[in-house]
Amino acid sequence: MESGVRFEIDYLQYMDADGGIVNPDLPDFARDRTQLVDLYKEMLKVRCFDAKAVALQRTGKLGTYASCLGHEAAHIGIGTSLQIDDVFAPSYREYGAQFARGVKPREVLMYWGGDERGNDFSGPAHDFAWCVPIATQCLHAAGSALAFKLRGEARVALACVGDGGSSKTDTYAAINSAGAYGLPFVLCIINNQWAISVPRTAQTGAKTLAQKGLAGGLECLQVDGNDIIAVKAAVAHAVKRARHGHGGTVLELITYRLSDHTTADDARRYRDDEQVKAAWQREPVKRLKSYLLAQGWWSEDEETAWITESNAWADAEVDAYLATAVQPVEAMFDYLYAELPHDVAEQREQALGWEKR
Amino acid sequence: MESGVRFEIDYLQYMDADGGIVNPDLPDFARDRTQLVDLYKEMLKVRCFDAKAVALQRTGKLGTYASCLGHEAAHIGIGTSLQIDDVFAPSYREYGAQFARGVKPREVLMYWGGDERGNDFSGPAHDFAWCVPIATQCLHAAGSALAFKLRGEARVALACVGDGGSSKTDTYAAINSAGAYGLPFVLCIINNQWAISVPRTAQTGAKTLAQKGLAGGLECLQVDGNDIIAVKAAVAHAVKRARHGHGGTVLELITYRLSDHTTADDARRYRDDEQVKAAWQREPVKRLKSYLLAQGWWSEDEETAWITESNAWADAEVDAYLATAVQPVEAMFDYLYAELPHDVAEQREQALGWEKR
Amino acid sequence: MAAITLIEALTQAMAYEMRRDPSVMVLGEDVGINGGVFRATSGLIQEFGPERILDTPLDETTIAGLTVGLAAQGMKPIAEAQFDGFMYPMVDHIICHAARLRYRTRGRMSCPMVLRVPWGGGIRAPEHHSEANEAIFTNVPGLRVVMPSSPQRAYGLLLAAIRDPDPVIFFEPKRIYRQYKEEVPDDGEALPLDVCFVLRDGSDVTLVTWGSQVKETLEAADALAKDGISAEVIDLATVKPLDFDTIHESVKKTGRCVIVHEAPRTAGFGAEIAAQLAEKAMYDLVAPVERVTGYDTHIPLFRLEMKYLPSVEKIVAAAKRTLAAS
Amino acid sequence: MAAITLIEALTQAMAYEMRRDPSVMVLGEDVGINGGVFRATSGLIQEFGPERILDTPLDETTIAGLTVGLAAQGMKPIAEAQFDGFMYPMVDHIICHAARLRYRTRGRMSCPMVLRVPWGGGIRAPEHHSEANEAIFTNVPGLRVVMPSSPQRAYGLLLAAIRDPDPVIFFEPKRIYRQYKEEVPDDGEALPLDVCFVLRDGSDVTLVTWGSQVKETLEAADALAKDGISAEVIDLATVKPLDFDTIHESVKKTGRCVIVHEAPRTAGFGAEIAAQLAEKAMYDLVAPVERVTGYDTHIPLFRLEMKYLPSVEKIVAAAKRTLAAS
Ligand SMILES: Cc1ncc(C[n+]2csc(CCOP(=O)(O)OP(=O)(O)O)c2C)c(N)n1
Ligand SMILES: Cc1ncc(C[n+]2csc(CCOP(=O)(O)OP(=O)(O)O)c2C)c(N)n1
Ligand SMILES: [Mg+2]
Ligand SMILES: [Mg+2]
Repeated sequence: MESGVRFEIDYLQYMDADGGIVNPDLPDFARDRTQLVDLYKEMLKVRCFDAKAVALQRTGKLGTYASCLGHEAAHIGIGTSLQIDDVFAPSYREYGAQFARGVKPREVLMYWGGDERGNDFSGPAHDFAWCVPIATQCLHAAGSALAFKLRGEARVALACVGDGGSSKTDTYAAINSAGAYGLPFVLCIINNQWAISVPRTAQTGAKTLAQKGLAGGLECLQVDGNDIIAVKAAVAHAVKRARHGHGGTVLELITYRLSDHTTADDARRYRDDEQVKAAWQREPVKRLKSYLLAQGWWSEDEETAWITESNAWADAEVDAYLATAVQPVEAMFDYLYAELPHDVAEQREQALGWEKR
Repeated sequence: MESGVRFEIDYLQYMDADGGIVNPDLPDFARDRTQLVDLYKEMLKVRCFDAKAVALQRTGKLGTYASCLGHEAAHIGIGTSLQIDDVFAPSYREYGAQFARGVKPREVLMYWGGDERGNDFSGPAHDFAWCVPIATQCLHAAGSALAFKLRGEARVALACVGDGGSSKTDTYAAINSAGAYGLPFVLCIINNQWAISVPRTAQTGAKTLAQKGLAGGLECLQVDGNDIIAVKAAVAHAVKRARHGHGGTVLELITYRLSDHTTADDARRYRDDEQVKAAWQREPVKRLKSYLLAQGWWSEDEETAWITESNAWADAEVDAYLATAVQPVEAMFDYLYAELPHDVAEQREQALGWEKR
Repeated sequence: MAAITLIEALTQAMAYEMRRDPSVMVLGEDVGINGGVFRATSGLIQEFGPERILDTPLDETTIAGLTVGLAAQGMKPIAEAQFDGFMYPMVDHIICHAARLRYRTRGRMSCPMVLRVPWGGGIRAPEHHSEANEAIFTNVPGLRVVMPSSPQRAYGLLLAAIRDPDPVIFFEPKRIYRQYKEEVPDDGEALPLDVCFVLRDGSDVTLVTWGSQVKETLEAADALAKDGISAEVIDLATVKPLDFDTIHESVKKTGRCVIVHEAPRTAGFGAEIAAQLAEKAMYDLVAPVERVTGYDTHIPLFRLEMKYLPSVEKIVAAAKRTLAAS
Repeated sequence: MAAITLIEALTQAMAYEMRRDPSVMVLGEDVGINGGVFRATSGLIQEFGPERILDTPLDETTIAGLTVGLAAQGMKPIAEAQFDGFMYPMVDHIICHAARLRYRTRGRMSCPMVLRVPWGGGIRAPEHHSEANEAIFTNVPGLRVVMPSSPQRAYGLLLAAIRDPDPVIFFEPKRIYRQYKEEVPDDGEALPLDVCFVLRDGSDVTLVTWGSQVKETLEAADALAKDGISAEVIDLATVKPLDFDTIHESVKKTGRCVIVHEAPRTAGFGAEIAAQLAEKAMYDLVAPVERVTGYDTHIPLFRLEMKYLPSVEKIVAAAKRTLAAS
């Protein structure tokens, strides 16, 4: 037997669960107080928003909502590593990444509140909307990357998908086509250990999710997804490679879903409290805080002030959401086609007729 | 960066293009004259059949036909490595494997001759029919393997798919589910370098097709698919692993499609004669013949006699095919459901009525 | 015997048949310990174990393809799609294989499977969780398409679907999963897969519907009765094959027909019923056929969805139009 | 100007539009150097290069998903499915995304794409190469479904489809790809995407059809004429949106309608036409509507396929039944 081709999947981490530095070869941004504090503030802010959204749902003022608790490092690491003219293709949970791109919290709430206008982002007009059919966004990102490549634009398309979504055939299709065409494509597999009730271990026999990328010849890397320094370093590197025409990357960001899957889910049916408790020890906000405190770059006073500010900001967004009037009935027709065909136009009139009764 | 998980894809070959042994550690069957000669005879026989089928199509007596020229080692190596109660899920080209399982050449001809009865195999009743929608058979094999595992049967399901088919999402789905459930599943990716006009290099950025298996945590191996000793050794090993509950394997069998894609194709539109000529130097029948001749296990006289015999056998099958009367019109209804619903039953009567005019 | 909901009746049918037939099994996303997102398989893994109640990797192509393989090799899989909007990746294996295995092999192989699909709108769910997409399958030969609308019918039809030797797409109107309870004897009695249910006799107009709209349609019949109009209400239940005879008998009596469905109007399955009326009942009809349906647009997110769906008012108005027309 | 076949007219339309609009591109299996298995893209890679004529990996999910991504980012992709029977894996991206991007984002994004699909039977092809599956898309809001039946209409409709700002499923009746030639000026003139074509005027019966059956239907009209029956022939061409007005005008005149299509009868698109007749034209009809269609079974392999398809005889017989009925 001839020995053939070898592969190695590395694991990137700078900061351990307690905020200790395990890899002193820090990237530049991590040596910069302002940048790191800004990242921390964004993480806290998203967490404030998330809590408000869950509370809104509990009081019947929002539909089903997918919490992002525990994913803050992954999401914000991604969102802050893209340029504005890059394309971001989220699944349905990456608010932190989207806020960094200009999407408004009220838009998140409108979407989960049953109003399509939530998808008419204030952020980049070319970013994809939330994508409920799991993993299909991966191919939209690959198609976007193909458009950029064909037009010779130095833009990158980045998609997020879950550990569950890594089993979905669309994920493979995106990986394979990105490799076949050498596309400026980055896939972040956000491995939060659960796909509703199905644990990561039941999704696949693959040792890592990063190695899914080998099936398409992409670069692959596992990353501590609760370590924002590692996330940002990895994403920035992958985005740079992609932008310079060196091809696609699959990053597995390892984190944990600290919340229920959505507000419609009850995770106690299927997972151990012990596991969740242990995960809280590794969560991303606490660890960066420890690091910042240790560096003397942050204080409890600043924390309190910032939380107050963030809550006020989230409250204002909630108010804006709650104040949004429902769309008129014709809205269900007016965005279907650029020009409404005669048969649907007739039905639009009928629908208006029922309104007038 | 911590270094993480490593993978290695090996390449298996015993016999080089001239029939020289490059790996003296031969498996037992390859040291046995009878067994090796039998394999050679099967390869020649299939080649005789294939030529007849192409000729039939050229004279208008067959529909589109997919030739297996050049794939004999791969197909026969697979077919002779399964047990009869294993399940074989072919694509549409693996006649050699099927003959070994009892499928009759006349059945191949009936299928390509526009008669569904070709799929009512004389071979194992549980084998899947030819599968035109690329790669879907991979999941049927995985589902079969799941049935075996659930029922505790020591049976294996083996699917073939092409280099083109390795890009198809179903292939990934089969690999991933086989790994997730630890199924007795073997996938043979028959890499004949072409998917109609699209070369292997355009299908994927992956260095090997074997490594597709890494995405699901399966064993992976590249094999010289023109070396029947290597094919049989690899398939037998994978089947044994599967049968003993040690999980699934992806084998990439590297060969070359010496013919047009099908009789409806004209490969001169898209590929170099030079490449084809070079491939003829590596083809499987010639190399095994050289080896057998060198061993003194085979002679030109035996060759001539065997070709005569094989042609007679193929002719008899062709005759049986040509003598098959067309199915009656009701055949298009009678196998649709176990019991025909009233509405379709009515249409069956109408169809019979049109026949009687 | 306690009264149970529609979804409990489904669980009861699956449990009954799994006890009776060891080849019956369940697979899908979250069907195991979680009991399915709607809890249809709740308790089954405890009774039948993880070999017969299988969580799958998150891929609908996988579920459909494995199901075909399982069914071809002697199992009777009940696959679950988590929501209507997620079944599209299954379409390929269903149309190319499930519906064709028997036909393709001249009866050598077959595909006895059920695909359960929580179906339709009206539960304030997110995008892609509210689709009425039965029309995708009604033009496909080799399939059966079933949609129950009461606990009893759910039990009897699901038993029949599991026992049927051919593939059945079993749509479950999720809006009425827990709408009301009914006594459902666990007697293993299946219902026929090709007979409609006449839920209410009437003489002036025939209302034909299926799935969650059965409730609105029965309420419309009540409202019409108050105005002295006698409406016959038919629950299609077995969409494919269509039991047109039952509808025709009714229309012979009433001369009028209103078809109510949740899917978009154009080329919804209502069209087939109206077409058969135009072919076979033209001389029975005293008024044009009416369809009350979803509009030809996507069902909106939930703030607007009730304006999209058929309603009692719309059904009543259509019925009255048929009376005014003649 | 030389006369060209339907498929050459398609090539001409693509080339015209690619010259005019740099965002137009082609992707699919074997569309490059091979020019597609039917040669629809023959010569395009030579003129436009491999950046605009892209061979894809062998996966229809990939083609559909990339197409949505391309279209969302300002390209105008023309995707090719190699055969009708291979488009099912595309259904998910088409229904969940192509048909919804504009709706979902309130117009922020859109999906200007064309999916070209060689369609239908009658060419003695292998299994899965002969399917008439347009009904899958006709109940899906947000799509347009088009099917040309002559070189001129193929040119004008494909141009319109490419220019249309929304997704168009463009079915190409492969049986008539090379049936006859016709002069097709390369003038860039598109045809409307919502108007039927009256191919022949008549007063006794309206024959409505689309795709390859246009030939049989015109021949049936000839045969009927010999018996003194004047048949009007309508080529639907734009299946969705349905131009019912043109059909209705004709039926007002003839009082009779025969709908001819290749797909299985039940819930084929013919049902929608018959349904609208039952709703809007009941007082115009003097005879029951007739449908001449494929049977509700899979189109058989080629030794039997012609017995499956509609035929001149079947159309003539149906037309005569409508005359006998009144
Ligand atoms: C195609 C499809 N199938 C099923 C679902 C239902 N569903 C929504 S989220 C989810 C689990 C997703 O898990 P994962 O990919 O790990 O992402 P996470 O929710 O953990 O972020 C499932 C099954 C869906 N949205 N789409
Ligand atoms: C789903 C699907 N798409 C397209 C085709 C048309 N088609 C038939 S064979 C083929 C190429 C297959 O190439 P490969 O997988 O390498 O197998 P090979 O023919 O070389 O054995 C294509 C595109 C098909 N049969 N099924
Ligand atoms: Mg997850
Ligand atoms: Mg090949």
